[in-house]
Amino acid sequence: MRVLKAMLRQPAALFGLIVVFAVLAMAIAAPLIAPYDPDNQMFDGLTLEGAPMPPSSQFLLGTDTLGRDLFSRLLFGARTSLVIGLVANGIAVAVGLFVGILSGYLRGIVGALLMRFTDLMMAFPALLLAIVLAALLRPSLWIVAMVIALVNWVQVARIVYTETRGLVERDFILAERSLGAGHFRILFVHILPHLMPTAIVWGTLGIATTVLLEATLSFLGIGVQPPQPSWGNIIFESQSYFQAAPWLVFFPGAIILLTALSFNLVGDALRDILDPTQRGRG
Amino acid sequence: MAFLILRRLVQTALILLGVAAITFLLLYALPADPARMIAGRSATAQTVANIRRELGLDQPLLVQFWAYLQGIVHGDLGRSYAQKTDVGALIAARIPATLLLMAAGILVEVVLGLTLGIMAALRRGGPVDRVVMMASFVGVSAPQFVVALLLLYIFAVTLGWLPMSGFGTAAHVVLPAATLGILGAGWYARMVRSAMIDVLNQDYVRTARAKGLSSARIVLRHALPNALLPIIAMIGIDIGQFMGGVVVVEAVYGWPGIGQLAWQAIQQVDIPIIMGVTLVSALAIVLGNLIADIIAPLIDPRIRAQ
Amino acid sequence: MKLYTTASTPVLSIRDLCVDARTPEGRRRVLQDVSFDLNPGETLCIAGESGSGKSVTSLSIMQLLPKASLQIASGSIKLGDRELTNLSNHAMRSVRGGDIAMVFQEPMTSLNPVISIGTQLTEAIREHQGTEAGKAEAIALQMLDAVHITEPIRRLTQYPHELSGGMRQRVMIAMALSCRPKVLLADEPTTALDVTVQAQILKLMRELKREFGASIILITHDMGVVAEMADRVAIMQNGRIIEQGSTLALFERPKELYTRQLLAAVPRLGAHAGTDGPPRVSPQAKPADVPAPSPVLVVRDLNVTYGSPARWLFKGNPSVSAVADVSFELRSGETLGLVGESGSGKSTTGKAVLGLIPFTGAVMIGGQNIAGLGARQMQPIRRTAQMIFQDPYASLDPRMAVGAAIAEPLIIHGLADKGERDDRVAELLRRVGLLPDAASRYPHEFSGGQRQRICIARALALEPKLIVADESVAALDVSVRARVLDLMLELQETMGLAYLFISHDMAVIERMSHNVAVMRSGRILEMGTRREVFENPKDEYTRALMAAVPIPDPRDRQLV
Amino acid sequence: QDTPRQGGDIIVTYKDDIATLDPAIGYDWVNWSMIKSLYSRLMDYEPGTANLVPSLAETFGVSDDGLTYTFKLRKGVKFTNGREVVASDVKYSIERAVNPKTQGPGAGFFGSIKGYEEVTGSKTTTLEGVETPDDATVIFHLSRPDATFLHVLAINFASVVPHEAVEAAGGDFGKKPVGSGTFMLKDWTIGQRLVFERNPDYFVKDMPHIDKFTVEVGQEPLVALLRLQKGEVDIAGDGIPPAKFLEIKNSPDGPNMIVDGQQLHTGYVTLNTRVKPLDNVKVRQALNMAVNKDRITRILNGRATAANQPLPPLMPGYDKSYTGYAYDVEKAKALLAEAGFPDGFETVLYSTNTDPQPRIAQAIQQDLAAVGVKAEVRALAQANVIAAGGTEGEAPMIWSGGMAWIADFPDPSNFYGPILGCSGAVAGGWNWSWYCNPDIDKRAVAADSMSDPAKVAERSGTWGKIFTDIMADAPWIPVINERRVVAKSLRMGGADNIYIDPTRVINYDAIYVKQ
Ligand SMILES: Nc1ncnc2c1ncn2[C@@H]1O[C@H](COP(=O)(O)OP(=O)(O)OP(=O)(O)O)[C@@H](O)[C@H]1O
Ligand SMILES: Nc1ncnc2c1ncn2[C@@H]1O[C@H](COP(=O)(O)OP(=O)(O)OP(=O)(O)O)[C@@H](O)[C@H]1O
Ligand SMILES: [Mg+2]
Ligand SMILES: [Mg+2]
Repeated sequence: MRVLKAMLRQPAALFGLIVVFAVLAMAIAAPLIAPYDPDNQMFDGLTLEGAPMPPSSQFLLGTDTLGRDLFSRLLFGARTSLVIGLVANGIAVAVGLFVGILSGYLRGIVGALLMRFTDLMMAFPALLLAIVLAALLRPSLWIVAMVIALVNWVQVARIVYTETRGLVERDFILAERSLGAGHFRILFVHILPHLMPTAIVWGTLGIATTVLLEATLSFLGIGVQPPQPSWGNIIFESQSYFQAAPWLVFFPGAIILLTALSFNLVGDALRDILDPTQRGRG
Repeated sequence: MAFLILRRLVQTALILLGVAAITFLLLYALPADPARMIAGRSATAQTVANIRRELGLDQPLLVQFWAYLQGIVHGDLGRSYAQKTDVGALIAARIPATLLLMAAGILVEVVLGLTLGIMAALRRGGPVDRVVMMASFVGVSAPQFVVALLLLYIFAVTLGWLPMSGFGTAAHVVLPAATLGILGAGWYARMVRSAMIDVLNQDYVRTARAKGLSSARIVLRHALPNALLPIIAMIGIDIGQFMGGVVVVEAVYGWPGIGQLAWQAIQQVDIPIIMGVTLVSALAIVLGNLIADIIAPLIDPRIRAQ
Repeated sequence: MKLYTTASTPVLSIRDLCVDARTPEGRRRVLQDVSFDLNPGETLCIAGESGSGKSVTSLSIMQLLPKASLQIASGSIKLGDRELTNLSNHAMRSVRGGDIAMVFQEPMTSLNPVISIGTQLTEAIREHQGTEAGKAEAIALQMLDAVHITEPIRRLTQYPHELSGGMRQRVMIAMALSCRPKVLLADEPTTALDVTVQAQILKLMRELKREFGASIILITHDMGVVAEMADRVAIMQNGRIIEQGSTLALFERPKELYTRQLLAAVPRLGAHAGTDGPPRVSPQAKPADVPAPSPVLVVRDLNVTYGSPARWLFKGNPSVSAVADVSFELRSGETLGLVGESGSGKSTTGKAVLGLIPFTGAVMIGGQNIAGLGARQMQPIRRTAQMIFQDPYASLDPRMAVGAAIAEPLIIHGLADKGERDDRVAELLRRVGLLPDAASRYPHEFSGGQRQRICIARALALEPKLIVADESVAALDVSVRARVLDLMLELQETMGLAYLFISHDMAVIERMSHNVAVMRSGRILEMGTRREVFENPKDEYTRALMAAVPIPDPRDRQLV
Repeated sequence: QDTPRQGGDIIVTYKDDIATLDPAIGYDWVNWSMIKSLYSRLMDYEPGTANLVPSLAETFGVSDDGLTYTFKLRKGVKFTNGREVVASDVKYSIERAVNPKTQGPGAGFFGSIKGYEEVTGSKTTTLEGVETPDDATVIFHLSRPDATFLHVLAINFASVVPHEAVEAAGGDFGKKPVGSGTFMLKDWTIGQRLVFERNPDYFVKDMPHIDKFTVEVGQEPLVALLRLQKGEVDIAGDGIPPAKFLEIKNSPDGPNMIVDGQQLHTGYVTLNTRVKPLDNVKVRQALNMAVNKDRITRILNGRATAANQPLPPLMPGYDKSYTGYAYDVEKAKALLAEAGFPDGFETVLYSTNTDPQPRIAQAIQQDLAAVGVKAEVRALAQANVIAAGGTEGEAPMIWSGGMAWIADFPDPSNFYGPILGCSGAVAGGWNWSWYCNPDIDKRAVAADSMSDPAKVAERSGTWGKIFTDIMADAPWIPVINERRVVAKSLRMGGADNIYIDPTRVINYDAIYVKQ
């Protein structure tokens, strides 16, 4: 409650909060809001020559190259993309934090092994994994989410590892040890909060990149399949049309940007409120 | 230390072996038959069988893998199925372009990211900070293909300042590097900003100011190194990723890098090329990380070299 | 006061300075109408209660207040006839370091951890004097010599974490003095120094004053130093200057109650001559059964070597032996005072004894050898043995509120449930002289002395059997210090606590210790009961140490 | 049209790297036309047409039983290494193409030559059926009449190569090609460019017209087009991406830059006859009626025409009178109900993943949904789709776009065997409908045996009937005949059909620069 009140006092955070809720509401209420069936390739959605229609009163945000209403597709696409941007990306950041912090903290064999494992995962061609999975499994949103989580955690782990190595040498960690704090406590109560800014950066920038990555992976066949919309695949399918039909790139791009940015604003504000030592850090 | 490096080299070899094994296994599991891809649609079943036999694809997995490993030990990455030529040569031909783009891309991205990140941190909460933050989100959420084409359109087609495509002169590298830089700088800017804000609050920065040092020196010499650790790690990551090729940017600017080779090979299930590229980029990633690990204690002397 | 200003125009003139702290609960006044002048060639000492605003005053002069939390609300600060409060950042640059130099209170966090000592020293010299690298290095070396650091050439390539607390402090002083500033702001510059070095530093400051006509503002809680150095004294309490005047006048005719208390509380060396143990604080409490049958701490042939990490491939600094063949015993209810030169290995001994750094030799706590124990096996031992670190700021998690930090040990060892915990924290804060509202604030919002008390409270929370207290009252003003020391003694009496008490303040050691060990260069030179060591020092160094203690009487200056 | 002029250097771009220029191996549409120009073969086509003409051969004769072909070689033709082309080179080249060691995909084309099995079975390396009595004569003995044999001798796999160059290249002949064609390879910078220069000694005067063409690879089609508009590039080999098509077409220079021509192509959906419920012919017919092909051509900006039979209109044997299954939703529903699926069913439609294929698949998906058939679209990389198609019982429907059938040579038989015949309905085969009608197979063999040149028309008719009869079983939904679109710079001259040559895509021999 206190947190919420504090949040409402900051205009930026308030803006972020509103957008976040709006996007969530859009995703949930898509069937109610959407003016058209998102998959309907409408006859009047294409010009006679087969070009998509620009935004108009009939099609608020224009149509895509199959004559489908872009606005409706964006609404429904929010469902897919939020799962990717929040769940998959969230898991990636969480796992990355966990592994990175452990390998940066633990000395000896276990730490080294963990880090080498991370190196291995990193060196491993993600695209190939995606293709093999695509061929072996029935493509689905959850598989692509899994693959994204699988691929993205390693980088977070790398960064966190390096930062942790710096943190463990700070004197207050020594002080904690002298108090008898266990590894668990040192890691999660004392080191983790220092990594929050990094987590916020990766967590929020990651929303944008994973949403786009989903499109690439779906293109290779492991993710959502046409005609199911996602913000990423709307952009991806039409990116070469950015001159002929700029709205097909601009609107989904803007909504991805806005969503990531809003989560970032909320994240920054939350951390400022919960941890007033470093106001504005993020 | 020499011992440490030796140990890391051995570990590197093991990681590469692991990568090779997993990749091989995955390719084996891939339900796409390279022989059939080569043979095309008109080939008879017998032609396909012949090709398969000649490629050794009828052998058990382990035999194939063993043969592959033996080749690697002798510096032989095998022959491409589709191009019927030495994979080593194919990759080697593309290494210079890849290295150049990697270096230039990372340079742009780091310089841009550091500058913007520092500016934002120094003017935290102000308009500069907001603009930088916004810009980094735009950079990160922008589709690569569109950004690349847009830059090309503006600077090569409309203004005609730079060549549109190709590889060779210094002018050629500008646009691809700029694209990569713009797309990646957002990450650096955000990370730097975040780390710098923390550092700028530290007492030792206050000390530096009390000494009357110039702002530039305070920021660059006193604050920045303390904020650099995650940045070094990120550069390490980028080295690896760029070495694996950057498909979209290479494609748009006709850059003869590894990315295009890899992408084509994946579509053709050209296993020797996929394996070769994977190993090269894995090597780059591991080396990138190794370098980051070695540099970390140099930047922060408190960290003990492991 | 006007009397002074007529003689010559003051170098520094402060009028009605008010500083506010911004807190979630609103503004809080930290400085209220502070006014004083500093005349050319004058030494002004600011003394006063811990947390009274001494450091904030000096930071205000430097225009270095942390913008986010502290702000000048009103008032003026004039350097000559330049108003500093509205000076541009750029113009301020030439003032800082060149005109006014500052020595900060916390040397660990005030030095950049990733830049070598040499660079940190030379850069200011080069900045303000425009000398080239080689010459600047020569000056730096000269300054390191002047502050009596051992092996100055090696120090140039070392990093702050490789130096002892006192060495860092001396580096800070060297840094400030190197540019021969007009005004030197020294915030507890000799706090972490042993008395012999302290004497030398004070002498250096006087020389600076004499040779260059510099003026000095010296913030200290050590009335001995005040008596030794000050031309004039200002006493602060609760953000105000409650009294100021010439040193002699103030020492002899203190007007304010607080000033009188302050002077009364000053410990004097030799005050406890002729007695064995420290004075009883709570005579009504029943004495713990001393001596205990078995020692709490036994140290045998302790050796610690710091191998400095290799910089690149093969090159690395040779390893340093910081502690060599140290052996001693400590029984419950007893205090072993550890004194000695700065850098002699006191802190290292303290850390090794608690198994915080690798060592060789045997350390038994409560009969158990802790050599090679893992974190889990150490856990029960940690419950009984605690450390108060020399640098309080660095040893507090900057992201943890102070209340939580103090409650930490209770949580770790599962000692109190949530409700109890808050009460315990409040109680501990109260006992070290802090307000309960401190619990919700963060370390950076406190003064140096307040942080030190927070660390003491944290160590006491567990009611351990053994405490290693590393310079743990150094930053406290005498009145608070007396209170804290009394608290520690009381706990010792009632619970049989044993202290390994590291300090350079001979008076404090005398007050606290049963036994005293004198260290130098990693070895124990001399060890015995307090009486033996203080009244009949055998070693030359010990004698020098005793002689160097400043005497809190301005008539009795030794250094002039 | 202006007359061809000699001279000029041009630049051609492609996205993909050139895999190989070895004629025994190269088998994709990009290197196909380059190989054509690097080498010569006994037979070839008149530029821009499907008319066979002797090339390296001066004359040829066919025995009455259609089992012996005799060729007389042209005199004085030289490989670009300076040696004269002799009969044994022809024999060597074809044996090389058949030899399993070469790993060539085209071996099967030579299946009618005597001794073929022995060579592919690695029993010997020489083809018994190829005889070279002297340096100027090659005689082929066939084991069965083969009406397509002259076409076979005109495809790339029959290109004549000098054995010494092959041996000298040590397995890298594909990168160091030597032939006797119109052009020779001057330089190859891997991943960047290939430079072809005219062969000054080519045996036809004034062929080719241009002096040099440089192929720049790794060029994104969109960028290639921008470069073309700026005049940096002369031919954008990958054509015009859909995103740019309307813009270029409607630009003032559009008509002069776009070459839009028919090719031997049919885009179809395979209906897997071994997967329920597509095993029911009524269902397959119903699906044929459900697809709105006109809408699909509109999505393609009019770059295709609706198809109703497997053969494309340009192919001999195309039945103009055949109307196929007209688009009729009601009738389709009725047929489905008749087949026992009044409420439709669920199935899967595979497609490759490059634009515009997934879009076409989605259009088909929507059409099917209108008759109650819920098809899940699975857009995958080409290799995965091919793998799924070749696995029995795996892929119910595949949209062929992106892997579509473009004929190796302009003969209707080329549209049957691997993709509709029983021999293709095997694991790993390309007959993704798994349609196998022994009766039709027999008729196909018979038609292919009509090798008498006099019976050409009759043979085409027979083939045409075969395909329309197949349509009664409806193993495919023929959807569109896509036209090929090439973009060229304004200075390029030549008729449209040499930019979209039915047998070789771009005919580098015939194109020319205007001034
Ligand atoms: N950044 C800050 N935010 C809020 N309050 C602060 C901050 N820094 C200091 N204070 C408060 O201001 C008051 C004065 O602090 P200051 O550091 O000047 O004390 P001091 O006189 O130097 O004490 P000490 O002798 O203990 O160092 C203290 O009550 C302290 O808690
Ligand atoms: N991490 C380290 N690496 C290398 N040398 C170190 C390190 N820490 C301390 N030293 C060195 O060990 C010696 C003893 O240091 P220690 O901190 O124990 O001194 P001290 O007696 O506590 O001095 P002070 O009174 O100044 O705090 C010093 O010479 C110091 O330079
Ligand atoms: Mg202070
Ligand atoms: Mg110490």
